[in-house]
Amino acid sequence: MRATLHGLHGLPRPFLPVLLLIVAVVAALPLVTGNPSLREELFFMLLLVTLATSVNVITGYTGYVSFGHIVFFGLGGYGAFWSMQVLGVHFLVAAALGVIPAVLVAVIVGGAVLRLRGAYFALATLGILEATKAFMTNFEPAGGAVGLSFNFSVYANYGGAKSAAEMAYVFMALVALGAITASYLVRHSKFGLALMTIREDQDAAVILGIDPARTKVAAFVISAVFPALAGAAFFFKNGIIEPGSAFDLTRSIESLVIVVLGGIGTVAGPVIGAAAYEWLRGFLITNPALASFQLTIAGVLLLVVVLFATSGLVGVIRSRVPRARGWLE
Amino acid sequence: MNLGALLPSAIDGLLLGCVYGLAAMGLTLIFGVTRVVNLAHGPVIAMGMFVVLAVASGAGLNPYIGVLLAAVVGLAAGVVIYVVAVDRVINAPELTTLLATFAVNLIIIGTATTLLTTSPRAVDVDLGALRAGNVTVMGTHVVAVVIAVAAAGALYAFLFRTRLGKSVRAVAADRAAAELMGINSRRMLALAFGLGTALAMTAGALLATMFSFNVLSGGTYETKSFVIVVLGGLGNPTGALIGGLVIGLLEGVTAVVIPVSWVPVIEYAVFVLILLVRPRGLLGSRQ
Amino acid sequence: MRGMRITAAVAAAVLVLAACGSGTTSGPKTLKIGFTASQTGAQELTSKRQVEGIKLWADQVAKAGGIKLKDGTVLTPQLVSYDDESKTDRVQALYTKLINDDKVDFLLSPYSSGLIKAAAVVGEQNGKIMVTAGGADDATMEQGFTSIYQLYTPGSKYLTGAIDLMLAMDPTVKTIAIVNEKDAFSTGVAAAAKPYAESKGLTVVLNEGYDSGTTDFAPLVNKIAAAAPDAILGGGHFQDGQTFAKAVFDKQVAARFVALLVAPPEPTFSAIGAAALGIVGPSQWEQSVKYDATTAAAAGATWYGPAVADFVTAYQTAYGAAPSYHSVGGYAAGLVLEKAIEDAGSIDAAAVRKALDALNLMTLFGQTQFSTDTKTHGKQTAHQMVYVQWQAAGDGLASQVVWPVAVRTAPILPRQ
Amino acid sequence: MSALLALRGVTVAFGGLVAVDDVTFDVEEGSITGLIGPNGAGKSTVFNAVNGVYRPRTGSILFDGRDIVGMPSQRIARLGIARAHQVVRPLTDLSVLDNVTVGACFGRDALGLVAGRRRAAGVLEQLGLADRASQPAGSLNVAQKKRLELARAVAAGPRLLLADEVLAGLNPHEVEEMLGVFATIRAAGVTILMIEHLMQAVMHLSDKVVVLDYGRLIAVGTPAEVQADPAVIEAYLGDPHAAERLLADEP
Amino acid sequence: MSSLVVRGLEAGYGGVPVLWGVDLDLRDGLLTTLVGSNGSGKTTFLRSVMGLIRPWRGSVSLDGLDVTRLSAHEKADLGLVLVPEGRQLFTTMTVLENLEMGATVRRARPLMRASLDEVFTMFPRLAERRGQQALTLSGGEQQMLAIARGLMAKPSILLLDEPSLGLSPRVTMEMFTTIRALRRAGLTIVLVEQNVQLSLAIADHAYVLAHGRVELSGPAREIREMPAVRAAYLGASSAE
Repeated sequence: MRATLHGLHGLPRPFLPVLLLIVAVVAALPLVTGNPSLREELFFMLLLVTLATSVNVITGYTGYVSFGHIVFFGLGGYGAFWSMQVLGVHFLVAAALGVIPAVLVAVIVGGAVLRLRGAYFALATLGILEATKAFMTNFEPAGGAVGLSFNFSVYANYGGAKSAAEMAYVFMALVALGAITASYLVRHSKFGLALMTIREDQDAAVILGIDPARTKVAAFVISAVFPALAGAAFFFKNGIIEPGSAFDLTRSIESLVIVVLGGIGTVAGPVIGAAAYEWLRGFLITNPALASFQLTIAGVLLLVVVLFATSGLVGVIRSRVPRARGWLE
Repeated sequence: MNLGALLPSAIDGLLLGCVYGLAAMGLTLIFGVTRVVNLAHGPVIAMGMFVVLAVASGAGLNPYIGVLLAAVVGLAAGVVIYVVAVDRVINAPELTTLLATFAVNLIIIGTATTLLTTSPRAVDVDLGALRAGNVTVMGTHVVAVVIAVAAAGALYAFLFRTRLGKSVRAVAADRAAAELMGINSRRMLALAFGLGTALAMTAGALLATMFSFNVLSGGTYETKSFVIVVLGGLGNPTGALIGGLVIGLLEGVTAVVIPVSWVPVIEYAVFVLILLVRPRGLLGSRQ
Repeated sequence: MRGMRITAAVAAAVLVLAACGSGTTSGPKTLKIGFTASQTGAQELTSKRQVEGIKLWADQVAKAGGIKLKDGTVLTPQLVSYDDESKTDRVQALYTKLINDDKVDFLLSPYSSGLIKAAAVVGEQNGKIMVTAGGADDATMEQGFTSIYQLYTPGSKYLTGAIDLMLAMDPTVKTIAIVNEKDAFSTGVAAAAKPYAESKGLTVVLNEGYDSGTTDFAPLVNKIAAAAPDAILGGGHFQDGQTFAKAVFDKQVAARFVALLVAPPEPTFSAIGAAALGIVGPSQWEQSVKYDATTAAAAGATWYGPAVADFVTAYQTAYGAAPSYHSVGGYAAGLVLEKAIEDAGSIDAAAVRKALDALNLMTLFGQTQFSTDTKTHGKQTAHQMVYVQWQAAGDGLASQVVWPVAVRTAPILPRQ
Repeated sequence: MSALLALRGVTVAFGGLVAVDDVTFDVEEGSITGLIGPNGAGKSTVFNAVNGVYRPRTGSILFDGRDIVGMPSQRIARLGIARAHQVVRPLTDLSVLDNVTVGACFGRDALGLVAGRRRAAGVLEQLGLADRASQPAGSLNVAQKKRLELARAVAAGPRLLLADEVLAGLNPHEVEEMLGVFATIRAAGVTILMIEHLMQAVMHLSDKVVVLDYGRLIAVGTPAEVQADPAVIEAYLGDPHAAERLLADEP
Repeated sequence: MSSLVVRGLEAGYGGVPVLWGVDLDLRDGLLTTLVGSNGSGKTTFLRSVMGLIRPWRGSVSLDGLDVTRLSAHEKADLGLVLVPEGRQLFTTMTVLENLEMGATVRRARPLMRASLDEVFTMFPRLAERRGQQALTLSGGEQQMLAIARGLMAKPSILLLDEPSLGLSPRVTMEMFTTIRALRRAGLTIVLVEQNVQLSLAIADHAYVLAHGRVELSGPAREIREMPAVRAAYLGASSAE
């Protein structure tokens, strides 16, 4: 499959397996060493990888800036949490059920707002996020403002809280790997070609025979599924879900920042971006002199990237290390 | 449901709507001229609040001097933001300018949180109240409306009566053509950013005379401004003012018939709906 | 700045430790206590106060030569803390780090119910004992935890006490409005208040939540005015509470009794001037309340720790400001842990857990006793809320403790 | 020869401005038809009406006997109408090969990615762009971009090719080459409707020439007929008498 | 006295060259026309002379002053004014405001009243519609407004880019008559036009541009008679 996809680009390079292998090996470290705090840190990093990789599909490949993307994370989280608590199903079933509301919103609301372009679309996604958050705050069946929380005994069904946390971690890692794989496959498919054509010139795309409405909705759905699964894992591990943490605008923007930092429209960009972002954050927070100014410094760095390094870290690496070009997509 | 609250709430809503409208005018002016959605809008509003705090509580002066000062500081701050963060990417795709202004947001919020903490602040301004039946109108609100309307009027006078203002409009209409007419378009873009920021800071300053606030308070008004701006048509200052009134009224009146906590749900639903049905806004008919 | 202070504190602790290190043979040991602080984000301010309380406790223990156990071991507390940015996911990652990397012996909590919930899950997963301050959420303590101990009076009692107080003040109150911030904590408090009010024969004429970001209370207050209740109960956090109180005053709502969460005990609440007059608020602790050996004996509890006045002086000296209840909460969390370790005679988790379960303690923070019921294990059962009211004092305003009657500094007055 | 494309009384208007006014003409299957007229005559608007970008106010457009008015552009594309734009619109960030692959994958034949790439490579070979296949399209020069635009349209495997000023901006040598390309495309059985300013080329290539001026059809005929038509000369060079008058006015 | 001297001008878009070294000398007080097929680089030439796009190489000097690197508004200040293709009016502003904006440059400001009277005399229809939004004007009126706006700047050299584009024959004639009147009034004009016949008829001097190079230049009258020009625009000479 890969060989034929690359057949005309010269020698096939095993970019995807290498990338997946690196992520998988890193993700396996805490399981091998049994280090829970590394596990917690990587859980968060894998979450960021998933969110950034997903938003990259709609924003990077298709050119639609989604500010409210975290809405899918929240919907998946709520869907799964509610399923576990009310229906009493197993986490894996619940995670799958959590995807349903996310996909529904992506199809119905996405189908409508994807007609908008540029800043209008970005603002609409923001509106959707805020509307959903306000709605969930008032929606009593899902706990309203209080949200939902597990009784600790729930984790007994998964062999105790510790192994539940491990399971959530493995699940999260698989979701991240899945998101990367999906991103790669989209990038290298006819579908992805349609997305990029839409990004470059939607009017030309139509004349070339592409149905932009359906193509964009499909991309939106793909970019909604993985955050929904990540939300399921995240809130399962958390034990509590409430509107504020499920629909957090800051986290939404955080994933866009990661995409830009890593390199927009590339497969590896969100992964590298997430790693760099986490490293940077950790550095700022543990450095006493910088800790209180961490937000300011983050802002300055973001500004520098936006103004001077538009192609992100992937771009920087590719221009500095020509040999890396074929290996970094 | 008790309709006794209908009239007072409608009046309160309209009064506050004027101030919302003023903040939104700032956002929409910047968009109209520079095509940039300013994500630093909220922090800028908060800066306006703190200018009043500094003048009233810090220097012990009349808080309305703070309102005036906020406008001046806003003009300067907006120009600085434009030159530092926006000018270089003024022709880049949306994501770039959105993130550039968001970076400014982070810088302001980060610095302000560190220096000023997130503790709640209040400026106690007591101008009495007008009362008639069950309607109470606070003096501060009346003054805020007067100032907001005066500021909006001043903006219009500037844009439509002065050469400089017309130059700003010319740049908004066609940047290249304005340049051909000898207008320094970068200077006008910076000026527009300054004016928009001045309006936002003035609105923030007025809000500080009415409500308590903290470093992060701008966020609420920022999202409200987005709603208003879309309602009135992106880039349309009159639309923003009217949109402000509509949102103010909507907030006041819907709260009478439904639980107040549902008001934001309605507000955002209206926002998304308008984007879908009439992306140019209820009043936007320009293109 | 705060980060540096913590570092300084840790450094001081380390120095003290080093100084003691060469002493006795049974060996002074380090007692590692971990928690997170919110140096940024929504909880920044209150978290700072709580951390100051914790720090003061640790400094005092270190100065006093550490916690001395029966077997002669001396434990010197060493604080390990990180910035959680007021975010639940950070809290979880950092508590895992505290437990597994820093190998802390015990945990204290971050500030606020939301963050505590997240931290509690991690503590419980790892079987680490955590004494919480700064969180009054009921639901957290009804999750079947075994190692989490709550110091604050649970939120469900915040307004029920106010209702008792109100009826004691004026039995003719018949109608009330309950309005609260739509967040987890305040909603829970309001939810507990409603059935209690109804059980006392009161009619709830308005019961609504308002959005967390609300600054303009005019629509809500107009609605309250239209419903004309005798009393208003509710609120949320400081800022909304203050703004709400001002709106109620400005709109001349004629309720005889107004009780709000969180905001009234804050000294800066009086910034709204006359609008603060008559407003009642529940507090976990007030400076003017005297808990001492006598009150301890009356309650059948053991008195432990410094006197209120000594604490206040020490705090003033250290931080140049009066302590708030957040500060005392942090301090008391340390104190309770200290006492339990002493009782247990070791830092063995099972022994300390047993000691905590058995505790009936009176400290400068008030009484402490934990539920041992499996469903609500660790929930606070004995700590009493006090109620303050802003009253006229000369030209200005003063906050008076008005309830319980035994400790009050002034009688309750109806609102004008 | 039967008409592959037939316009019948097509009028396109924007608000009050009538850009194409009651235009009727046929494009015979297998032919090359030239569409000429001064700037602003409505030529590109005709193209936009044919491929569904604009909806005519009145009239019908028959493609292979079927009225395509009101059909979305992407469906019209799949029926086999491809277009090469006057203003080249390469997908700048994509490679040349990918640009052409888009044509192959979403055009009439709707090939899979692999087959699409193969077809695209073939077309690039044919149009002399094979050595540029892996370059980003943005890096091409004007002539190459024009060629790319044409390649993308051809890769779709269209029955009708709308070529909008494909020769504009090319040097004589490049024009010469491009004429060869057109011959090849036609030989493959593709019907071509071309807008062109370069008269030698139009006259040389076309079987039939349609002339528009101010949105109206002013002449249809063989190249020779059209070139001799005074109305066409006036439309194109401006009224020579008007020029005379202007000159005569000289004091 | 105004002079514009362009030497070896090279320019293009996104790395793609359009102009390959164009030389041009403008004669004071005369009307110079620049003709050439679509894509020959006429508009790019005007835009790079104005500084709307940065020239890659070559120089532009105005009255002996090197202005190559100046931005468009600075050149406008020096008297070089372009009336752009497609008019580019300030559509949301009134006719009067558009004209006022024309008089932005320092030189023109004090003369605004007089200039207004002049252009209103020249284009009475604009005077009638002074309060209307520019958007609501007809195509011909819009083009008049664009030229009038350019004149408000009191240019020493006026560059006109395709003023007859999209106009009906009658209006086109009016337009050319106007341009000739301007020339007679002593204004130095560069006219870029697709209507070769008419522009050569009113021009003093002509340049024929092809593929970004000057193919021919000379007195307009001579160029007009050259069969090569006819061939370039109408195909074969057999058309005669």
